[in-house]
Amino acid sequence: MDAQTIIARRVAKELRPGNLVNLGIGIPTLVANYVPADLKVFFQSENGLIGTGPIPEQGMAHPLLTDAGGRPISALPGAATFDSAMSFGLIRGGHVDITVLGGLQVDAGGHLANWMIPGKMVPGMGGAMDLVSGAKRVIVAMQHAAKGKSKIVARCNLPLTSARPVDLVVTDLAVIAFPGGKATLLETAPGLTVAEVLAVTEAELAIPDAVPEMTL
Amino acid sequence: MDAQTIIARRVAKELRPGNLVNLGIGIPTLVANYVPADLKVFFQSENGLIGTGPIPEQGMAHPLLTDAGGRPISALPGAATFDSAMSFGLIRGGHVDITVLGGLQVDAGGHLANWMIPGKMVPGMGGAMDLVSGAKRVIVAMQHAAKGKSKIVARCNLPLTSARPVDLVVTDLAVIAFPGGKATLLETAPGLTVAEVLAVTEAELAIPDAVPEMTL
Amino acid sequence: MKAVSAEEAVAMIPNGARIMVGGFMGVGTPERLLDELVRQKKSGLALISNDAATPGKGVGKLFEDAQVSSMIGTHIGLNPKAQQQMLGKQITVDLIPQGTFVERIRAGGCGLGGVLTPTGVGTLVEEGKRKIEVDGKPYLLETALRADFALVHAFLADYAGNLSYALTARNFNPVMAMAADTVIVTAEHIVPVGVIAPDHVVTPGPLVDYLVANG
Amino acid sequence: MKAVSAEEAVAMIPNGARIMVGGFMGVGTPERLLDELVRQKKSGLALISNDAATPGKGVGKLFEDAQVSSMIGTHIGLNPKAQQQMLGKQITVDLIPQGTFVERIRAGGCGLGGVLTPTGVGTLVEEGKRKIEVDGKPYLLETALRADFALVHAFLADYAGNLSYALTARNFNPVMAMAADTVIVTAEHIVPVGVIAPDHVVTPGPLVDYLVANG
Repeated sequence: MDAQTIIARRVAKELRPGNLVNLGIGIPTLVANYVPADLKVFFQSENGLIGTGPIPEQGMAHPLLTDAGGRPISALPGAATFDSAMSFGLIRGGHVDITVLGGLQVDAGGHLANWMIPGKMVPGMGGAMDLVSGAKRVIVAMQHAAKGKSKIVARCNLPLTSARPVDLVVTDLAVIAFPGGKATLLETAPGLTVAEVLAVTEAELAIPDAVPEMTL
Repeated sequence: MDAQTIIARRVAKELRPGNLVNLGIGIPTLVANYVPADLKVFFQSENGLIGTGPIPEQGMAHPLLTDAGGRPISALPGAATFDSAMSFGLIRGGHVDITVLGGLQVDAGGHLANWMIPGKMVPGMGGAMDLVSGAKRVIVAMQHAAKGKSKIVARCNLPLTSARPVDLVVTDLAVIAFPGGKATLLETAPGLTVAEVLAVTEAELAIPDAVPEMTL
Repeated sequence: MKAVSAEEAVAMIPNGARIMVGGFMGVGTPERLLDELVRQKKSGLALISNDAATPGKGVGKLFEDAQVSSMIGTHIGLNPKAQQQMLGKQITVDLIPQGTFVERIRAGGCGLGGVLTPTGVGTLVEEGKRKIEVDGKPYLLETALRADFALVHAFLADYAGNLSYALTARNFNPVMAMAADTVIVTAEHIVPVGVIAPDHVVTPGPLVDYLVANG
Repeated sequence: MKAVSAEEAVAMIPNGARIMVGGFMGVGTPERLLDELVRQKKSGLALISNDAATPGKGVGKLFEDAQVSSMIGTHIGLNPKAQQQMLGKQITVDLIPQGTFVERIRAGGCGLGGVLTPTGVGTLVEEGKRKIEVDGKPYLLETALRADFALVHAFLADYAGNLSYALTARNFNPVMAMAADTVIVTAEHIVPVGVIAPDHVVTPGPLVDYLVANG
C-alpha cells in the first residue's frame, strides 16, 4: 500500500455517523474514497456546499457546481448550498466536526504550519486558518517526512496556521495525538516498530505502554 | 384634515421612486396610505420582508406573514423575505433609504428620543435604535405637542435613541430640518403662520427668508 | 439528527436552562415545544427571545406561571404579564437593540467573539460596554451570545434535518439554529429528502440535533 | 434598478476604482463584465476577490494585461500571472484568511465597524492588528471592507432586481451585493417578477443598482 493510501485509509476510520467533515486538497481529498458505504457522513466544500458527492459521470457536470479547487463535483440527495459567510460561520463556529488538512510541519505541541514557506511564493492561506481555528477536531494528513527530513518537528520554524493545536496527525508511518499538549505516539504503520518511527521523527514522542499497529 | 392625516400626507411626499422605506408603528404606518399609485417604492417590515402590501382581504391572511406588530399583511409581487440578521444588515448598512419613526422629543440639534420614559414601564427599543443609526434618511413623524407641551425641545431630557441626528421632522404644524446641525423651520401647516408655529415650539428655530405652507 | 417526540425533546431541557426561542411576536415560534415546556413545568428558564409575544402565544406562554427567571430580548411591550414580572423584579430583563440582538446571536453561532456596531453609541445602551474607534468612528463592542438549547420552528424539514422557512416566520430561527449546544426543531411539514432543493435549504441538516416527529 | 448594457455598466467604472468581484475560482463570476473591463482597458484597479482564478477565467482575465494594481484576497495559487505580478511588485497583494475576508465584507455591507475573530491569533496574520480579549479569549479585530463597485453574478434576476443563485456559484456574491456604493449584476437568466418566490430571493431588488440586460 502506498503512503497516501495508508494515510487516507487510516483517517477515514476517524469519521463517525452524522459527522460534518471538511477535506482539504491533496491527500485529505482521498479520504472520501475509503469511507464505508453504510457510514453516513456529510462532506462540506467550503465554497458553499454540504453534501459533496463524487466526480459526476461524463456529461453530468454543471459549471456552477465545483469544489474549492474549481473542479466539477456532484451533490448528493439532501445537499445544501449557501454563501461563503454561512460556510465560514459553519467552520469558525465549530459546526464542522472534523477537518482534514495537509501539513508542512507539526510540532511537539501539536502546532501546525501548512500555508507558507518564507522566501518562496506565498499562494495564500485560503480557508486553512479558519478551519484549524474553528473545526471541532483537526486532523493533519501528511507524509511523515519530506526529502528525508521529519515533518514532525520539535518546534515549527515555518509560520503557524493557528495558535490552536491540532488533535491528530496521521502519516504513512504513525498516528500521533497531543494529550496534555504533548506529542504521543498512538499507532505505527503496519510492520513498523516504535523504534523505527522514533528514528525518523524529530519531535520527542511520548510512548504509551501499548502502541498498536494501525488497522486499515 | 386631522393632525395624523396632515403628518402622513406630508411625509409621503418625501418618498422617491425606488426608495426602500421602513415605517414604524403608529402615525408612520399611515404614510403608506398616501403614496401615489404610480410611485414605485419598497416597504420593508423589519421582521423579514421587503414588499409589504396592504392588509389582506378577508380569508386571505396567512399566519406566517405579519408585520412587526404581529398583524396580518400581504406581500406584493416581487417581495423578498429574509432572516433578522439580513433585515438589520439592510437597516444598519444604510440600504434603507428612508425610515419614518414616531417620536417623544426631538431637540434643536436633531436628536431623537422615542423609546423610554424614565420611571415608566420600558417596553424595549426593538429596532428603533438600529433604524435611526443606520438608515440613509431618518424622518420623525409626530404631533408637534403633547398635553400642551412642545415635543420640539431645546434639549432632550428623555434618553436618546441615537447620537445621530435625524434628517427631518414632520408634525401637524411644521416641517423642520437640521442643516448645519441647527433646527430650521422649512414649512408650516396650511393656514398657520411662522409666528404661530414658533409660539408653540420650545426649541429655537432658524427661519429662512421663505417658509412656504406644506402642500399635501 | 434524531427524531423525537415533543415530550422527549423538552424532557432534555433542565430547569434553569438557557434557551433561545425563534419567533417574532409569536410568528415562527415552535408552539408545540412551548406547550410542552408549560406542561412539564420547567422553571427558572433563562430566555433569549426577541420579544415576550402576547399572553398565551409563543414564548408568552412561559410567563403565565412565571417559568422565566431572566430574559434577553428587544421588546416586551405587548405582554402585560412579562411586564408585571419585570416591574415586580421576579425576572430580570435585558432589553437591547434588535440589530444588536441578532448580531450577538449570529456571532455566537459563527465563532466570532463579537461585533462592532454603531447602534447604541451615545445612548444608555453603551453603559458598561467597551467603545472602540475604527477610522475615527466610535462603535460598541457587542459580545457573542449562545444558549444551551435553541428551539427552532421551520416551515419544511426533510428527513436529513435540512430546514426551510416561510415568509416572516423565518426571523431569528436560522441564526439561533447555529448558536446553541443543542438544537431542537419543529416544522409545519416533514418531507422526504430532495423536496427542499439544495439552493432553498436555509439551515443545513448537520446543524439540527433533534427534529420533533409528527403525531 | 436600471437595466443597462455591459458596455454602459463598465463605462461607469473609472480607472483606479476599488471593485469587488464575486466568484470562487471563476465560478459565479460575472464574465461579461470582466470581458468588458478588458475590452475597455480599465487600469489601476483595486481588486477585492477571493482568488485570482486561472489565466483567462473570471478575474484571471484582469491579470493578462496587468489591469490590477492591488488585490485583497485569500489565495492566488492557481494564477501564475498574478503570482508573477506580485513577485515583481507590480501589484500589492494582501492575503487574508477566507473566513475573515467574507466577514469583513459582510461587516462593510451591514454597517458594522468590524468583527472579532479567533482566526489568525498567534500567527503572522495578527501583525498590525488590534487584539481584543473577550471573556479571557483573544480575538483579532478585523475591520469592515467596502468597494466603489460590486460586480455580482446571479443565476436568476427578476425585473425588479431580485436575485437568486445556483449551487456553488453563490459564494461571495450575496455579501458583496451589500458592500459597495454601486452594485452591477449579470444573471444567467432574467425572468419576470414572481418567478423567484419571496422565500427564494437571496438578494432583494433594492440592493441592485444596475442589471446587465440580455443581448
